[in-house]
Amino acid sequence: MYWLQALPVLIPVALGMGLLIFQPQKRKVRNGYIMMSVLLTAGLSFASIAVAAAANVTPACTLVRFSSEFSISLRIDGASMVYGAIVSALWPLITLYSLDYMSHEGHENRFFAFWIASFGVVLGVAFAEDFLTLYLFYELLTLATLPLVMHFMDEKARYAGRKYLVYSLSGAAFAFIGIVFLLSYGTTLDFTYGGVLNLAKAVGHESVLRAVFVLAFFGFGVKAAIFPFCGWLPDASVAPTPVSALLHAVAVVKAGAFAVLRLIYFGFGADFLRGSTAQDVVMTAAIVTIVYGAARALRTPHLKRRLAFSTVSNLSYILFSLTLMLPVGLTGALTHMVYHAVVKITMFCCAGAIIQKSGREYIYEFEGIGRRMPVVFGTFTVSAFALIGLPPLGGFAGKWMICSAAVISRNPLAYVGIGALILSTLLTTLYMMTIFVRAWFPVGAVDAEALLKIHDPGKAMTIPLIVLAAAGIVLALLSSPLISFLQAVGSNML
Amino acid sequence: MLEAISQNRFAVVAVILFGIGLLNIMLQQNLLKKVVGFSIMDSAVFLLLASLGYIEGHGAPIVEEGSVNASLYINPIPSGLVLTGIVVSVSVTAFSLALIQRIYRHYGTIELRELLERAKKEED
Amino acid sequence: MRPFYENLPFICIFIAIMCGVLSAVIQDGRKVYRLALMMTAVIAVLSVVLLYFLYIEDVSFVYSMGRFAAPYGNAIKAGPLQALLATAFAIVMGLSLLGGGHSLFQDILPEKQGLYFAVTDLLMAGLLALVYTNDMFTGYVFIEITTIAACAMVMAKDTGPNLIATIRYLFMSLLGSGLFLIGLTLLNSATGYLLMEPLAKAVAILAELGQYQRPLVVSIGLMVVGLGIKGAMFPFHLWLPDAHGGATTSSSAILSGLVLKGYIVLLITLMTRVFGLQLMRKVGVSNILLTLGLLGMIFGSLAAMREYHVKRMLANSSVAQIGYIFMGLGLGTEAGVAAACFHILVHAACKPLLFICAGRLSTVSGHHRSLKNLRGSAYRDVAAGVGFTVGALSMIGIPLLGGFVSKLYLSEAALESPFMAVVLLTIAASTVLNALYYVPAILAIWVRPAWEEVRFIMLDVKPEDMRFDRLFFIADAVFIFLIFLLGIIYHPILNVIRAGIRLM
Amino acid sequence: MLLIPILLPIIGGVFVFRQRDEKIRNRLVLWLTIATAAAAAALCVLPERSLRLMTIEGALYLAVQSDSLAKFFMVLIVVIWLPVAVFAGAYLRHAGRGQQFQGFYTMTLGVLMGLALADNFVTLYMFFEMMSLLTMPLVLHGGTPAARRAGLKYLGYSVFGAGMALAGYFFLSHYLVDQSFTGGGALNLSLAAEHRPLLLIVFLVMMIGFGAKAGMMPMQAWLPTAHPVAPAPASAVLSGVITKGGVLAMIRVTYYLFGPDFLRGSWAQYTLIGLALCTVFTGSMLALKEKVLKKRLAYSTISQVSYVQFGLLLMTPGGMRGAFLQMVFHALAKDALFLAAGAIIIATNFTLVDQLVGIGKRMPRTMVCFSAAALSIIGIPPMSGFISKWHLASAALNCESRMVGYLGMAMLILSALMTAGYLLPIVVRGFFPGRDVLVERREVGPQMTAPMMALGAAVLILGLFPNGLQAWISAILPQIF
Repeated sequence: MYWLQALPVLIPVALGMGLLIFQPQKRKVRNGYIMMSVLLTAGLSFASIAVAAAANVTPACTLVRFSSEFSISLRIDGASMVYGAIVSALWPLITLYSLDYMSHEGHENRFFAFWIASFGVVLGVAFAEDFLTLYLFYELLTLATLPLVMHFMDEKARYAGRKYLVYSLSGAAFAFIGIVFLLSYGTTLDFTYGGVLNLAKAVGHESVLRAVFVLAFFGFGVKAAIFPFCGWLPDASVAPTPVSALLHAVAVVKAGAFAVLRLIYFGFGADFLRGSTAQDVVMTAAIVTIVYGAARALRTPHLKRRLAFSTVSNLSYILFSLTLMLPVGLTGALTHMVYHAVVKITMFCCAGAIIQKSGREYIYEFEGIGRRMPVVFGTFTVSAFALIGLPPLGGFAGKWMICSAAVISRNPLAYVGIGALILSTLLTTLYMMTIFVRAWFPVGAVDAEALLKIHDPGKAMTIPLIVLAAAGIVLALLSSPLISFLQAVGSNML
Repeated sequence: MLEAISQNRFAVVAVILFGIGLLNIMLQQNLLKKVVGFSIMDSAVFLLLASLGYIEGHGAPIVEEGSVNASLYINPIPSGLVLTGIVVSVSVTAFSLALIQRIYRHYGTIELRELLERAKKEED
Repeated sequence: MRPFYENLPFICIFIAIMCGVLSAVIQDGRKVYRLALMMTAVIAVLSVVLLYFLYIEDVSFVYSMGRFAAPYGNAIKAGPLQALLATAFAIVMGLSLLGGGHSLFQDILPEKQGLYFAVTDLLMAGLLALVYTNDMFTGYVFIEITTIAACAMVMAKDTGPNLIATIRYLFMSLLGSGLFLIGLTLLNSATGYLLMEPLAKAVAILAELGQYQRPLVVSIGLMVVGLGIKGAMFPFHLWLPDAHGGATTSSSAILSGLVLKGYIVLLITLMTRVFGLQLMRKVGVSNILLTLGLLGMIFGSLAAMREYHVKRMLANSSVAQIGYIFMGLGLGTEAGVAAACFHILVHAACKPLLFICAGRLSTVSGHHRSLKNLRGSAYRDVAAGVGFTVGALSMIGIPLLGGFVSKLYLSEAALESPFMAVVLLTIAASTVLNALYYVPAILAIWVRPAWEEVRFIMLDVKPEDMRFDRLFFIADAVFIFLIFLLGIIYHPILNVIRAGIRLM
Repeated sequence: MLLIPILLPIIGGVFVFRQRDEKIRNRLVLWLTIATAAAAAALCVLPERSLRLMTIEGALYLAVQSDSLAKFFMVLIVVIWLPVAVFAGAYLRHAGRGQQFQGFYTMTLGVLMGLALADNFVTLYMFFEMMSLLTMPLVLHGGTPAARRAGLKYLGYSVFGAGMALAGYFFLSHYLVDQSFTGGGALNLSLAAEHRPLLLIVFLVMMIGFGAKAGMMPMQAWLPTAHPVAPAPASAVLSGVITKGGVLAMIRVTYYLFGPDFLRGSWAQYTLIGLALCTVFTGSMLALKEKVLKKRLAYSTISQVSYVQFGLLLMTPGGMRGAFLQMVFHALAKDALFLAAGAIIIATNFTLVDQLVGIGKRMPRTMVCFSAAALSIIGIPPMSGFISKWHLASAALNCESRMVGYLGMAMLILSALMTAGYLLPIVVRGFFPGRDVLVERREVGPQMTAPMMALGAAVLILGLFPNGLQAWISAILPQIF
């Protein structure tokens, strides 16, 4: 049954290419094809996850074998399950949303072709068994998502796309160095909980290896928008909203975080890094990013850019938790990964609906439109509270896990990190509040007839919104079993 | 001092010639003169080679029928090399001369600097 | 009785020369074209056979020409590596001719076409000889032959700039071969040999006794520099962009795909067979190579970033890629040399592909060559667009493509070197730089511009240019296949290379 | 059963939002408040009970329980809430945007109930944040840019304060035997003893964080900004109840998590006492110099609530008793004052103190209540304020550290004098304008005066017969220590 793992990776790529080749012109046909393929992929990925979960030890499924040491092969372990499940759960919903959304944007065949293909690639990142595979899909992800970012093909889009590409590829180039070192100082390239370093061989080279780790961390961190390499993310928000929602809030950026996770816990090994200067460096970077992102978000009037900056900040929650180099840190990171994914994607979808229905992109234009779009702003408000971390909503659980992990680590720098988290909570509250205070409690005279034109979008958009918001709440209510599962993953007890 | 020079006089001369040739290639703007420089350089090398192979008082390595006494002859390999080298350099020279001729037809000058300017003009 | 396959290398060279002579006689372009293609095919097949036997029996042999036995006379030596390279060269040569054929017959005057193919055949012979030779002087002679042939290929499309590019190319390479000759002479005077084995022995003895140190070092230096000039090593690469950028498509493909490699292969032979890597390291030539290679990797890419003219961009990127190779050699270890050899193959597969695709794209865009006029041209010939993309991605080093593997092994080889940090960082940096100019190029060809611009360009596209070019398509497909082959099934190839270096 | 007082107003609030007709709405709000009050009362008479809502993770869960403190607060809250609700109904006829205000007002009540009933820190934190978020619309109700700025400032201070407390709890939770509140502290003392310095810092951070809500320095700045712009009922509940919410949180932290025995005599305690006294003084000081009536009242709130903190930080039963009394009496009196100020604004649009010359002749009823409350705040017998101040003073005197005792005493007297200084002139000049300014009576309607008078009466009556309250408090105290 383990060949099953290969299907969700390969099939969507093929299906996407198919869409490029057939170029269906009828909307019904196209939408049917798209939904069918996305659902099929999601189903397959869930099936393979279930198979992997059922078996106590899952052998790898090798796609290409170069040599005894190198191969492109897939295996589903705990972390893969979490990430893969997030992606596979969200993708169909956003596809439904974007079917309606993109009908106004044109070039749908090209868009959805790459959209479906990148689904497969992301699953490839999730299911990768060794660093080579990870690297391959990581690069492919960059290339597959580029056309989505540059969808409008105007000057801004091209600039953003180029920036995105250059940042990601450069990052990968530095991560590559790390992989080479793992190759020569490690026992194997396959992910092994606790690290693959061959300590006998590494003796005497610790400092070099740690330096290389920092290099690779920042290399992968580029996709996770770590300061100072977070410049591409806000610019990439010129992309159509579904892209910003799914790729730049979940798939791509989380892929960066996921790669960092692999690098720390399954590559160099947490024990090898804990307490070293390397740890301090990367942790400092994460802390700085947390505050920086939130502060920039507060100062950014453009809605999607503001959300992007908030993503920057929240991603660094995850990175910060990862850099604690503790199993609990891993758990915290995964928890926040899950909740932030759901919450942020909801907010982006709301943003898309607002922009499309009201044509207003800047916060100061939102005076009083909350009353006109109750569904959108209702869901937006709920997710905003979740993001702020209001118990029992999701954000709080993530923050809780991260901070208690930080306390357990007994690392003074981590205490600073807690402070940063609290500070960013304040900033988050402010930059979220300013949005819907304007929307709900308008100040001064708002021109009513302009408002009258604005209204909630159609079902195809509102249903995903409501489902997503509801999913966020449900996940929060089910947090106890979820988190115990994540703890099992974090300590590799699966 | 003089001893040394007179002993390997060939080498000295060769070096001098090589220098002349090299300077020509480097400094001359006229393509023809560059080519001349090349042939000077080559001949310097050949001179050196030939002198290396030459042994005082031995004859040319042409074997008559009968006894072959290697001690009578000079070392044949360098001479062979020189011959081949001469052929090569002649052909190269011929080729470059032809090329220069074409260029002259095309531009009416063989001053490298001008040519480069012209070429740049044509490019854009 | 020696096994038959020992004759194959000689036969190959012989065939090439014969074809050259024949085509000089036949004169008719089309026929000669087919002849050349067949020649490359035959040579490829023979070399594959040779490779098979040599690799299976894991031997290399010396085959002395003429009646003189070693140590006199001149000989060729063939091992797995040589056979492999010969195969690759033949295949690439054939494909480049195939891919560039269309524009070839447009660019070159009909009466010159026969000569052009005669020259290519001779070039083939020269390359094979450079690969197989076991004797310094033969090496020198064929260097000259290759040089002349290469110049002829550049000037074949005789526009003014081309002629000038040719003359500069010619002068630079003459300088190079002159230096090589001096070095050769010095070496010969110091040792008295020309065949490589006895030469190697003599050199080893000298190095051991410490006699004639200075002449030895000087001659090594001269040879390396001489070959470096011809192989477009960093500071001596200025002639390359014009020569390769200006020539007709298949010329550029062959020049940057093969000719440069010919000289570098000879250099590798010298390093491994004659001087020995240890000596190279001892006299510090390796470090010089390393430094120049690294500089080349950076500056080549920087130059390429400034280029708007697509073929010149590709030419400049060859400088960078050659830098990778010299860097690998400069590491002065078996692993480094192996990686360098592999990168020779990779670059020999990617760069011609890029050139023929670029040529095709500019053909379907009315022979415009600046990137901004090529906007959206990929849609006019999708095969070319795909080919260009694949080649470029391989150059950037995306996994599953050849470029990634060579980069991987170069970096791994770099780990033993004392300059590990510098080398790795440079590799990363140059990857970024590659991305910086290849990616915009890819975007440019795939992004549809406004219709007005397109129409403006389409004005001077002749209908027969737009027709589907079967030959090009075949070449394109095969090249892409090769790149994936190098990217995926690289392990046996590396084994061959390692065996070859062992049996050098 | 425990959830009724929480959910009833919150769900009811939604209907209030949708209810357009004003009369029905006011009645709805009133009935909801009364129902909640009834539920709260029922909880008070019933024995303690607790209920676990959901588990977030391991030891981290949401739960509510009705211990004595919770009961006390619920009563306090509803007692204040009812009259203000009545007043608000009338007031909003002038202020406008009734639906919004009433809705949030009702929901806030539910959240406050939850705050009182919270069983562990996380639940407390949850309701605390919700309180901040729900009361913000009350503050920015005016709909002017200034109001919005004030609202965001208020929110920022509260959230940051809560955040500091939360950060503290991240550490604290590792040293607790039992996450839920337990009188006398839930610390695992053996473990805590090792990390005493860390824990003391944590204590300081948490108290300062919650202190923001209670208007303690250094984070008191939101009060004077928020009160003037907010409508009178809003400011009334803000300074009457919401600040007490902060105090409640501080009590929970001090007595139910750390426990007085662990803290008593520590530098953290003295630092906080210093802060509290400092706030008492500065508050009165600023109030003295303030010209805008509502701002002056806000400053007075700052100083008065810090009395409470002083009391509870003494960590003696006497201090707690004083704190409780002060809480109740200040709530009553200050609400009366704010309602009066609101009434004045409605009637005359006077906001500055100097405009109030002869106001007593115009609005006798209002001013009577005002003066009664003012006297109580100053602490003049027989008004109730006197009793609480008396208890505080005596507690201060038999605090084991003499220095703190005398300092506290001095502060109390000083600020009492200053309080007199900033409240009496209003009363005096209100009733006895020097030269005879012609004034026509313009009293506000009974719907507004009645609540005021009720509160004023309560101030007086509780001053005369404090025994019942005293008895209740003394019933609570042993469960705290």
